Amino acid sequence: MTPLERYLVVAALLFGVGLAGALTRRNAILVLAGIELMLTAANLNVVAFWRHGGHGDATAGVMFVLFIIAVAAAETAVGLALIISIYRHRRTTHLDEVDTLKG
Amino acid sequence: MVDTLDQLFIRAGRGVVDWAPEPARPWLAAFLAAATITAVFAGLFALTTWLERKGLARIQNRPGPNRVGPFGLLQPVADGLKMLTKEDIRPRSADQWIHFLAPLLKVVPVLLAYSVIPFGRNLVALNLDAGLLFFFAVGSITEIAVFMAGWGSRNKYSLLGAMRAIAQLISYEMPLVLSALTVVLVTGTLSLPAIVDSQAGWHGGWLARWHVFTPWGLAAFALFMTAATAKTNRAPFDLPEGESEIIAGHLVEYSGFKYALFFMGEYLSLFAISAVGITLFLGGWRAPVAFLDWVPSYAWFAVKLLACVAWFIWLRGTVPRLRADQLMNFAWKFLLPLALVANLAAMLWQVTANWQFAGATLWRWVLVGALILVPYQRLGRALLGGRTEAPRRYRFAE
Amino acid sequence: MDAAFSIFALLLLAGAVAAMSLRNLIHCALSLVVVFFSAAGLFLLLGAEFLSFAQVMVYVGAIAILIVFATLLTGSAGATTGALAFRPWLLGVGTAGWVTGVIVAAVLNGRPLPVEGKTAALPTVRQLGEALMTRYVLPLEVIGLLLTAALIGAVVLALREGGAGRGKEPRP
Amino acid sequence: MSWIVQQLWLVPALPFLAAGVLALTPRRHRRSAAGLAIGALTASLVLAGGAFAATLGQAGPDGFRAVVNFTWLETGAHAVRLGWVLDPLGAAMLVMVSFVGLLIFIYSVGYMAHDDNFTRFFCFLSLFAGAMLGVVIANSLLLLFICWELVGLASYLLIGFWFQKPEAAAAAKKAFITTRVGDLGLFVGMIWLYSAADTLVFYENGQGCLEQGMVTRLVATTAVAGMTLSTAISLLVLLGAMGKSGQFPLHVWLPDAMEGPTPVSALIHAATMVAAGVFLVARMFPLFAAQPDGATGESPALQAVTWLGAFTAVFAALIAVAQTDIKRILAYSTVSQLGYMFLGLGTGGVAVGMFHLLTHAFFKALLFLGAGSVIHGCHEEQDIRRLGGLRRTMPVTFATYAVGMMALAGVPLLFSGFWSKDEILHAAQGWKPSPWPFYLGVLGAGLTAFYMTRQMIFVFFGPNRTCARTHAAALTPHESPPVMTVPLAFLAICAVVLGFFGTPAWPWLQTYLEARPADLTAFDVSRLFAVGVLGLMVLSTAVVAAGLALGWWLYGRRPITDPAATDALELAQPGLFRLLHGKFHVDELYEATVVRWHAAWATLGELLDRWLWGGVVLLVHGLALGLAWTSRLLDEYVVNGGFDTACRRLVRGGRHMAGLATGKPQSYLRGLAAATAALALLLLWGGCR
Repeated sequence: MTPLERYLVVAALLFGVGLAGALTRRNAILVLAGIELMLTAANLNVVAFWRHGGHGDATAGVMFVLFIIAVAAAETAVGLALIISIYRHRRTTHLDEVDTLKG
Repeated sequence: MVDTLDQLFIRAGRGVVDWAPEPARPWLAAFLAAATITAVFAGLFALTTWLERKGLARIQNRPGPNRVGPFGLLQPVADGLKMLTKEDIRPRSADQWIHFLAPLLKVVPVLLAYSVIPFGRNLVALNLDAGLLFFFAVGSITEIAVFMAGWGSRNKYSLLGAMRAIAQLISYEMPLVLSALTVVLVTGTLSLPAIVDSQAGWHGGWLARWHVFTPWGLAAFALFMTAATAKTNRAPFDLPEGESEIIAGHLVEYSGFKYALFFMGEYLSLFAISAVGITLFLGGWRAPVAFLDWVPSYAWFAVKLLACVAWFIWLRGTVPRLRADQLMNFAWKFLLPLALVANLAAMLWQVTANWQFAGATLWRWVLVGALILVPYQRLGRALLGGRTEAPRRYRFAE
Repeated sequence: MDAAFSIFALLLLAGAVAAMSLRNLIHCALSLVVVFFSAAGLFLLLGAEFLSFAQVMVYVGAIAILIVFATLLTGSAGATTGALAFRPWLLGVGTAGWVTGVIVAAVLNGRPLPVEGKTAALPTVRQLGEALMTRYVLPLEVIGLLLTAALIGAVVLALREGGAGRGKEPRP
Repeated sequence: MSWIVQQLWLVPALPFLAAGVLALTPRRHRRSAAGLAIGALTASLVLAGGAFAATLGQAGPDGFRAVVNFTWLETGAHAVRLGWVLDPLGAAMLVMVSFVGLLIFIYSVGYMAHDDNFTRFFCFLSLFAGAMLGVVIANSLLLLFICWELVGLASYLLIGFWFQKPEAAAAAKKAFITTRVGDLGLFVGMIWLYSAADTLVFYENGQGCLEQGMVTRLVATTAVAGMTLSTAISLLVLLGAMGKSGQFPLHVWLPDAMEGPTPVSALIHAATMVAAGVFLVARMFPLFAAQPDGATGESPALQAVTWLGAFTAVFAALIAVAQTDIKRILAYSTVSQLGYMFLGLGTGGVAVGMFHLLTHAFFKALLFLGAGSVIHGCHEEQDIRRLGGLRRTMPVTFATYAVGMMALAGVPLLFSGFWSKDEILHAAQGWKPSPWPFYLGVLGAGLTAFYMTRQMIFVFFGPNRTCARTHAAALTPHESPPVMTVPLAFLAICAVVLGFFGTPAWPWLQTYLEARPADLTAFDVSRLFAVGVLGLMVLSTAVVAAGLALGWWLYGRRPITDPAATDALELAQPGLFRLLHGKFHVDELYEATVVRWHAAWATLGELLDRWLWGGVVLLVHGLALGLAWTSRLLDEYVVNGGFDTACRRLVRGGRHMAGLATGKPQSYLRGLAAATAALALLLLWGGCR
């Protein structure tokens, strides 16, 4: 396996774990954590490709990940604020109980 | 001669490393560096505990520890022994893992932080390109440690203390980083040795070109030091451990060696943050005046470090503790805006750098000074919220 | 070099699995910290030094704390939350497995990239700064705006609306 | 243009006005109604007299003629003009109609005394008088036609006055319909004339349709079947005249019209209305007499008139011989005399025809009114076999009736009938195309004398047979009151006096009507003894004497006493008598042909209507209904059904799809992940390998 593929496989596994967590855990916060994991996996992929995937624009990979990190931070902040306000209204953070948008 | 003395440790280190076989050489070098740093600063920790107790005592007009060893010098050893032999209580309902890991996470990051600080001319463990960023990144781990401590001990008061401590740490991280940013703005680099080099040269041939001797530098240094004291939960900002508040805050359930570790972590972070302060503003290991340049770089660094420690101890002895909301308001409504102003001042200083006409530096000083002082006065007034201080009535202790 | 990679990879996956499967939420949050650290480590291995410090600072310093605070605020700290009922759990894990399988398959027998090999020079912080200030100045401004908006949004959302939530005992 | 001509329109207008007012007055104002009607007619009579006097004075080149025209209807380029004319022909008729009408109005005051619809009767009478006067003065064929129709209407109303009696109603309908047939001919003629001459006004300083310029133009063009246009139009007009004057084919309504009250019969079916046809032919005479300039001999139209008149005269006279109803005998006698008038017009021209018309009007009115007083006296008894012996009981009626009878029969010298009939026979004798009209005329004269004597004997001589009626107690006939006998006397006097105006010795009337050369106007007895004239007078006297003798011989010698006794003539000629008594079965003929044919057409129409149109309607109805049904069914099951089921299925599908939206974010995420993975799979190992 080339070094690139090693990183990609690790990132894929991390992504899978993150997705599994997001899909199975009942608590909203953990779903958010799962999403964070997936984002980190993506970052890992980007950097791996930046590092091993041919010389491309020297700073592109880093820039990309920087912005992903910034967006992830903003997303988490807003997500958690939402979860807290949902908790305040519904007194619960269990996702399967917050399903008023049911069809 | 001066140079050999200056580079003494480096040459010794390199000698030891050369002795080792090739593949292990980087490992040995790393180990060597780590070992010396830990040893030196652990020693300094012990010294500081003594120094602090003596200092406070003298401030409070009492002798301080003088029983153990001459002038109480062995007091730290005594304390250490006490800590080691004390029973290490762990609350039953505590969360073992988190409770146990908390002190570790408190100390390790700080030690990591030391790797980037240049103690002397090319006497730096790790010359990282983004050294300053590394320092702050590692610094932010302490919040996790505080939380783990507070939460791990499954104690309502420890949790409250932890929450307050984390709030304080986060609030003061912003001004700390922003004031450090002013220096980065001017020097244009994040690596600490480069920042020290940027402070080379002498004003008028004799005075060092330290950043602190520039208006924005002075302001930024003051901000940095205030934020630093808050970051390390010391002196006026030692709300979490303040005895009058929730006794030891998140350290309530800790005793014995874990408590000692916490204590050591605290002092180490004190040294680390003042070291960075020195590198950023006080010219790191550079001599203040030209003619004293012959003194070895690490010596100058040590002197400055001790000066800072003394300052903190002095501060602890004199300034009253802040209330929680005052703490917060001070951070968000005073320090943060001022830090931004300091950035602005630094930019203005840079922009006006090429003024050639006579008295340019004076005008620049006046201009930048005004730019800093006016917001300082306004924000201060706003912070007071219109309450004027009552005339101070001294009542001497009877 | 492989040792460091394997350590970090192991730490990463273990942390992730722990984060997603532990019963106690705080433990999950803390295992998240481990994941972020090991990711930072991997970034270091990949030579993106500035990134790893940024990762540590942002994720460990901010996001982990946020998550922990959120768990505390929503009263689910002490609670032990189980996974979903069996069927959805199986479905979830199944889908995740399916997705991972596809990606790994793609990676393993995908065509090798035309140019293999490390990028020559690692960008210094100065180069990153210049790139940020020249080529990526627009994204930088937008990110600034985004973060401000997120900040204000989060604050408004999380503000206590006139004590509506008070009174009732929060369920675990 | 004297004042009288300007105000001539008042003559018909006054009776019309009276009719209008009478129509509105309630029934109980009987006296004032009669007064109003009679007053209006006397006013008209005075005006007519004035007009007559005006025409006497100024004899124009072709006699006096004064015209007043006005535009009645303006339609774009065309303008319909109406107007009235005063000329000797019109003036004479005006005086005759209003004088006779007045006498009959006075007579009917007495006759209708018991009737409770008194005012209504006088209203109709005034209406009739107005219409008749309108016909006389009309200067436009259109105005004439309008008044002609009003006259027809009035006759219908008057015949059917006692509408309670079914026969009267039927008779009125019969009269109206038969005259309408004639009027149709007149109408078509009028339209044809209008389309050809582009104007219907008779005299309009040169452009009138009867003036020389227009007539020559009409003669020039040949219409259908070789006839000239003028002849064709004249024949059509003649058809109208035949209808109104009861000539041969269209005479059937006149005898049945006797159902109406006797003054009506007198006024309408003796004097005026029936004369209207003759007047029409006289008025349109220039058209009738028009000849293409090359042709010689009589114009075809006049030949037709002559032959028609001659035949009708004999035909009606024969029927009259075998009638038993007193008024029917007089009716057929009128038909016969009208035949004579047409004969006179055809052979001798306007003057001869008009002279007989005028004289006939008086003595026929006299006879009818006499019959009326007989019926009145004998309490509505009309069958002559139940009358008889009234000579003594009704002396005045007997005397006046005798004068009338002798005038009609043509007793020489003293009575007008002789002179006017003599003029006709003289003209017929000189008629070039054929001598037969003369022979028929002579035969008719003899027959007339015979049936009048028969009637006189039956009614006035012999035993009185009225008391033989079973149910009534011996109703003694009584003389009529003076209000009825005075007009009779007046009429008797006129019947005698009028003859003297037209004798060959002093032909004043002819010169007045036709503006003959001046020398003829002087009184000269010697003309009486001219060879042709004297011979003719002797011949006609002989014929009349023969008729009288035959009548007396058959009926006078043994007057019958039993009403049921068979008629003497019947004894002699049973077959001929039955034929004549049956009126030549013309009614039955019509019944058999026209009526049945009409009935057949009606039933055909009815069948057509019921089956064909009914069928079509039914078909359409069925179609519509079927369409409605199918659309309802379609709507009910296909559209609704299909639509509803589709909607239901859609809703169910919707609900299923809604199942997808479980509200749980994780299920969404699951779906998303699975889908992207599948897509990736497809992209990587699918197409773009």
